[in-house]
Amino acid sequence: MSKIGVFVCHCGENISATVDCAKVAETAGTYDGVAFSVDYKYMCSDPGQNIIKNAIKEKGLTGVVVASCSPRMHEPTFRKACAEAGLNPFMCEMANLREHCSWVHEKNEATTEKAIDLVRILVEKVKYNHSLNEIKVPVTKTALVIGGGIAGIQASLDIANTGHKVILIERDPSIGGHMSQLSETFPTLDCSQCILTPRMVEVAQHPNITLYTYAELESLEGFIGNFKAKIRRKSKSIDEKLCTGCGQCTTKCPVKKIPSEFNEGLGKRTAIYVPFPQAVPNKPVIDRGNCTYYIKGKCKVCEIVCPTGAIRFDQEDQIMEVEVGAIVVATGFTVKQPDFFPEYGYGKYADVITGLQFERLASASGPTLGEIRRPSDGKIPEKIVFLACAGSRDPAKGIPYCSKICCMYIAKHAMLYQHKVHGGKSYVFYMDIRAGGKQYEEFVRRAIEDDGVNYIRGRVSKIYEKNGKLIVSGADTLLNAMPVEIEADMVVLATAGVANEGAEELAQKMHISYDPYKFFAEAHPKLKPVETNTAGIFLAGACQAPRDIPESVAMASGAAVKVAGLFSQDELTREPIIAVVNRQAPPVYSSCVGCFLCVSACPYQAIEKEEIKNRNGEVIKLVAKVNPGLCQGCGTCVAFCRTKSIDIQGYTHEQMYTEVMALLNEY
Amino acid sequence: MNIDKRLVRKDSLEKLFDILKRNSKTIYAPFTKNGKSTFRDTESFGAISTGYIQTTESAKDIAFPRTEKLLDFSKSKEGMSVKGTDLNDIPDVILWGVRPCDASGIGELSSIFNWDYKDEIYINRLSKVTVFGFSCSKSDEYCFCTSVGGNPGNTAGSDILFTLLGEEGDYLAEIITEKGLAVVDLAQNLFEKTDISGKEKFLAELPVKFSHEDIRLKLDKFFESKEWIEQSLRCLGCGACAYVCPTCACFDIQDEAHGKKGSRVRCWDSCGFSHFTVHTSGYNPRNVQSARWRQRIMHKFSYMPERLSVYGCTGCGRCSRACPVDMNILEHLISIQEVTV
Amino acid sequence: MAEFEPKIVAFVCNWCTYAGADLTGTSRIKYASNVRIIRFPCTGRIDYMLLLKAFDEGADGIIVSGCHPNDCHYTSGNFHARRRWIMFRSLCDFTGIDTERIKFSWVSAAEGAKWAEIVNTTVASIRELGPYTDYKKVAKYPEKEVIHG
Amino acid sequence: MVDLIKRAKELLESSAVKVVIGYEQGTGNKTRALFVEKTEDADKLIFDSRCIQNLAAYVTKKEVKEKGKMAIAATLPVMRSIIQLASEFQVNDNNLLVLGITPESNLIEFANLVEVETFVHQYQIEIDARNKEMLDKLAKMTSAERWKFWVDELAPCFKCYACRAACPMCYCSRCTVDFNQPQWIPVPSTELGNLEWHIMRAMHLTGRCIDCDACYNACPLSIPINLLTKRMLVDAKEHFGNYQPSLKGDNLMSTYKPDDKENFIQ
Repeated sequence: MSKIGVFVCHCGENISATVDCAKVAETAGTYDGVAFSVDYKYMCSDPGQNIIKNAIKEKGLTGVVVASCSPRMHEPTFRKACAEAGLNPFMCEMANLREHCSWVHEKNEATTEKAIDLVRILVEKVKYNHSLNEIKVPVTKTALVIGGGIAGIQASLDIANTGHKVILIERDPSIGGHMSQLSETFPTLDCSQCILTPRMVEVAQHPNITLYTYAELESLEGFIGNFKAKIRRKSKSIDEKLCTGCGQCTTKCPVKKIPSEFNEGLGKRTAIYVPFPQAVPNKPVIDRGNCTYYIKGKCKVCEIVCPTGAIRFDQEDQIMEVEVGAIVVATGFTVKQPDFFPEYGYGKYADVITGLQFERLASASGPTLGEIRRPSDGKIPEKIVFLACAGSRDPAKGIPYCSKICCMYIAKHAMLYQHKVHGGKSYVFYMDIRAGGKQYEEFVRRAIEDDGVNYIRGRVSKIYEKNGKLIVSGADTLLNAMPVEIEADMVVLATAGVANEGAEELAQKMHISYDPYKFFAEAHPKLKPVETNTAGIFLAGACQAPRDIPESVAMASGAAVKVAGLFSQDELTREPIIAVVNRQAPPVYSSCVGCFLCVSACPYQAIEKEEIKNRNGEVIKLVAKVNPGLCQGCGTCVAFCRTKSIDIQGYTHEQMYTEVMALLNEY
Repeated sequence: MNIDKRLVRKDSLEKLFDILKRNSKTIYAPFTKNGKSTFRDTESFGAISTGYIQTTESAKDIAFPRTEKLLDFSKSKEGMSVKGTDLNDIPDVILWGVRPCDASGIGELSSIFNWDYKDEIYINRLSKVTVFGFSCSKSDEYCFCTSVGGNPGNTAGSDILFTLLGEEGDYLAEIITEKGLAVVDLAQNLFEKTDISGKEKFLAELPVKFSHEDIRLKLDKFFESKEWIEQSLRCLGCGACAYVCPTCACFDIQDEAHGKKGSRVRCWDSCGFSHFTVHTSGYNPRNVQSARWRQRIMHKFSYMPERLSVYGCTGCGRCSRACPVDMNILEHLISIQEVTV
Repeated sequence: MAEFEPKIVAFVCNWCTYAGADLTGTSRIKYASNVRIIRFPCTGRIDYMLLLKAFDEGADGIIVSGCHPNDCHYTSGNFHARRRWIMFRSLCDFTGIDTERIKFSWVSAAEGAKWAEIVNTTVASIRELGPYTDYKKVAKYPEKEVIHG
Repeated sequence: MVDLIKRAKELLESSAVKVVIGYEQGTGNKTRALFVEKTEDADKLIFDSRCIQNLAAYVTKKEVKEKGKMAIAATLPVMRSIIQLASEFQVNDNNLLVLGITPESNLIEFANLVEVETFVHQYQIEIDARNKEMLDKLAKMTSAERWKFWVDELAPCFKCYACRAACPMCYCSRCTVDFNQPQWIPVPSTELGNLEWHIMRAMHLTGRCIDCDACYNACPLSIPINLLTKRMLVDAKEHFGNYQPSLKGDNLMSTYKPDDKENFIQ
């Protein structure tokens, strides 16, 4: 027989102003199984909690209903109080008399009646509560970081520096990401490579970091603390142990006209190549799609010139499996290519380029060694136009959001141009200048005021060529939409930052959610910006939304702290509000019939197949089993199961059924 | 009492119906819906189905309803109070149009409800029922009453048995019981005196197809036979046979609580269901359909004769007609008789 | 005769609508007191059989509410629920269960005012429809002893 | 069906299968299931237009399954059921061989269930004219009329569960009605309980029912319960597009699309 205690809180006058708390307590006292019932001014106060604790001890309560505020407010408080008095915390339920009753209704009998009903529902429910114990899950203290851009680098270093192992995978031949392509960085104009390269080297040399470049995530199984990741190490066609990175092969490779990805197509590379001089690791890979040997079956020049015999034409992709406890996803972003903008004539006009291409032109290590020369004829442009919001903030283009970084880098580009091309004229077409950030606004003002960049508020409708000039035709909205035409030598489009191609598939592999633009979704936009909805998987950098460097780094460090926090424990404890598939005595074993429709219904891939074997080890039944580490307790499977074989602790069939019964009947 | 024979004109049946209605009698008669007939509270003579060999459902509902509230209970400060069925509430009912096999089935059902425990509600319900039997002039391949001791003009169980004397003829009414006589008293002029005899020639011809005595003796040694498995492989384990059967008496009792009030309800159950014998532990002594099929036959042809001295089968053939997979009890009984142990 | 006070049961998810109703409270927005909330972890957990049970036991109306699409705390519980509701509602309609009496809504944790509005409009419309007598007539055993037929 | 008999004998003789499930002449004008384990019994196999029982109900039956590998004479509805069962892991190529009977009554043997699926997908599931008419008639009724229709139709149901037993998809060893903590569906036959049972059954069959009418054919009281599942089939098609049982197992009700359309959620 249950011995339930009911504790009705006045919450000062918050509840008692409209609810007759004494009557609620008195009525609750008449229900079967209620051994103790009382009302009190502040249940959450120390004396209030003591009333509960004493009643548990003195009356030997088997269940507690606290009728006060929302359980979202004080459930942990009262559960803890119960636990301190020796009652399993999950034997405590709360009736929400404040937010759901006293605050929203007038003082009258109906309001008190409702309060009584709310208490009765929980009294009847708690009779079906079971003592539950927190779930312990072991933790593998190795992190997987996916993506070797600045976010991935920072996260890896931060985690590694807490003493934990990190596996960093990067799909390109070198780490560094977009930051390595940048010339200078706003708002300080320090050289991007100069601040990044030491970090890259640190990654390569860190004893706790294992770096795999040219590698991608193949599949992911498991759950927080216990992931199993399969990593595809794409064949580099060289033996990295033997290769010294001498560069003979890249010098001698006869295929020299491949557009360099690192230089955004503005420079060329060979088929066996190191993407850029500071690459980490500084060892080449063979681009099989362009290598003569792989296309025509002969060449092997690199093999001939290699002094250490490191070339391996027959090398195959390797799949390796690693066990990790946490994952940081730092796969970054990409920018829309201008072929997205037919009105700006990309493809037709070589001198309409992206911001990222401009970075390469402005970079001392770039194809023009830092001189601003236009791609078509190598001339120094005398007039240059920068277009902000190329695609961004344009619902018609399907990109309603702001790409965030463009305002700042345009200011930087214009400034760099003015510094490098004396007497040159630069124009910026913008919608708004968004320069929120430390020293950001000052930076933009410097571009306008000190460096004489012409800012024109308005949009450009089209770009066309006339007499060897690019005519940029737009309107100045500050001058009553007066038409503006600029004869430019070169145009730079600040194209929208978008999710990487394949972001969706990657998210699906990891079972994390993503937004309509395929950026990965954080668990909470404000309070959980680096968490995903999948426990143990964290986000850093621009894979979540366009981010600048300081933000990416901050996010990466945030994610690293989450990982370190996770790894500070040997076991994880989780709320036991999870689904369970019933098990019965033989010969039934479970009422589950193994249709496994729950498997597709589960948002967390938490349902597995379990073989039930007899004494001879023969499989006699295949039934569903919920992995307690993965289950988050949504209960979708519960409502789905035809045989009612799955139940969810804390919200069981009996509990929910009883709540409905209790609500609508007299007790 | 001696059976009194009267003549009821063909068109007098309707008059009889109306007189009974005027005397506030509740009349349960065959009613057809979706091509299937069952006994329903009937207000007009025209609504009564005719020409059936056998109704889809038996008439046992009248004394052993499929769902029957046994008592109401409620909790209060003073404790639990229980209110049983008021037996005075049970209405007087005339059961109209029952075939002789069904009428005799009432006796078999009663033997169960009067065995070790006298089921008061059942006994009271039955005491209020006057049975109008109608002899069979037709039969079909599923009928076998003659093989289990009945016949198409059997008077057992009826209070009045009507026999149609030829296609367009009148009815011979055999007044079998005091209850029957009480009905005649209400409509004296409709029950004309007659000296007609030899109703047999108007009855369906139904040769005996097996000996139920032989089956009983055979079953004593037949428990372990493989025949049960052979026969029941296509059985799907539904309860259709039991629910249409005039003598199947298995029931379940459920307490349905709604807060502090509730009811105890009795409802039909079937030994064909796989969960019928499941123990609380999960163990199921009849865990295959063959065991359940065996139980059905053994119960009717071995256990009932042994304990109650009656057979639990009237040969009405309903179960065979109702079975979705053609489990034909007659066919299976004959093969039991033929198979060597 | 006193005005008919509908009994309405609300089946809501913990993360959005329950929290939204909390916000209604903290915002002190007043609404009709006919609704009783039953808290579920997610709309995906809400078994349609419970909705039928609510009508069985005398509810005149039902509210089912959870997170907006894409907002589900569990990513997709509400998507599963939505599909289930589409089919269940259509089956109710087909069997003559009054679908006007089952209100489905999305109320986020930020939509305290919307919750109050949902409750008020539901109470008003059920008040107009009157008690669900059609259902109640078949829901309980008849008071007087009758045999099936 | 000579081909079937011949093939059944071959399969049994070569021990490729242990039992062939087909039809035989029953009593009266009925046909019924036959389980051929001995070659000499294969001669009893028949096939004609009366053979409408959905034999797929047997492939999940314990006693039948325990015999070993089964071959089944399968008409189109039976094949559809088998594909659905396979997608729910109840049968597979190791325990079942399908001897298909085409709508033209030709025997067609499949090497595996993938081939069965391909064959089945050539045909759309179509509601027959008589039932379509009935659905239309019901659609035109008011909600209150439909309520009365169903309460009246289902009141006679005495819960013998022949519908469940005959349905290949109702293979659960513990049906929700057998669940008593809590008692979701009242055990006794009551007007409301009957309605709840049939509503629940229709929900459980949504996206799984292949419209074979086995439930209706099995009902000893001929209650048109198949209208419920038919309506679900029509609605599912309307809301989520055409569907066919598929080995992929992307069951209609256990999956979703983020852009599923509805017009009733506020």
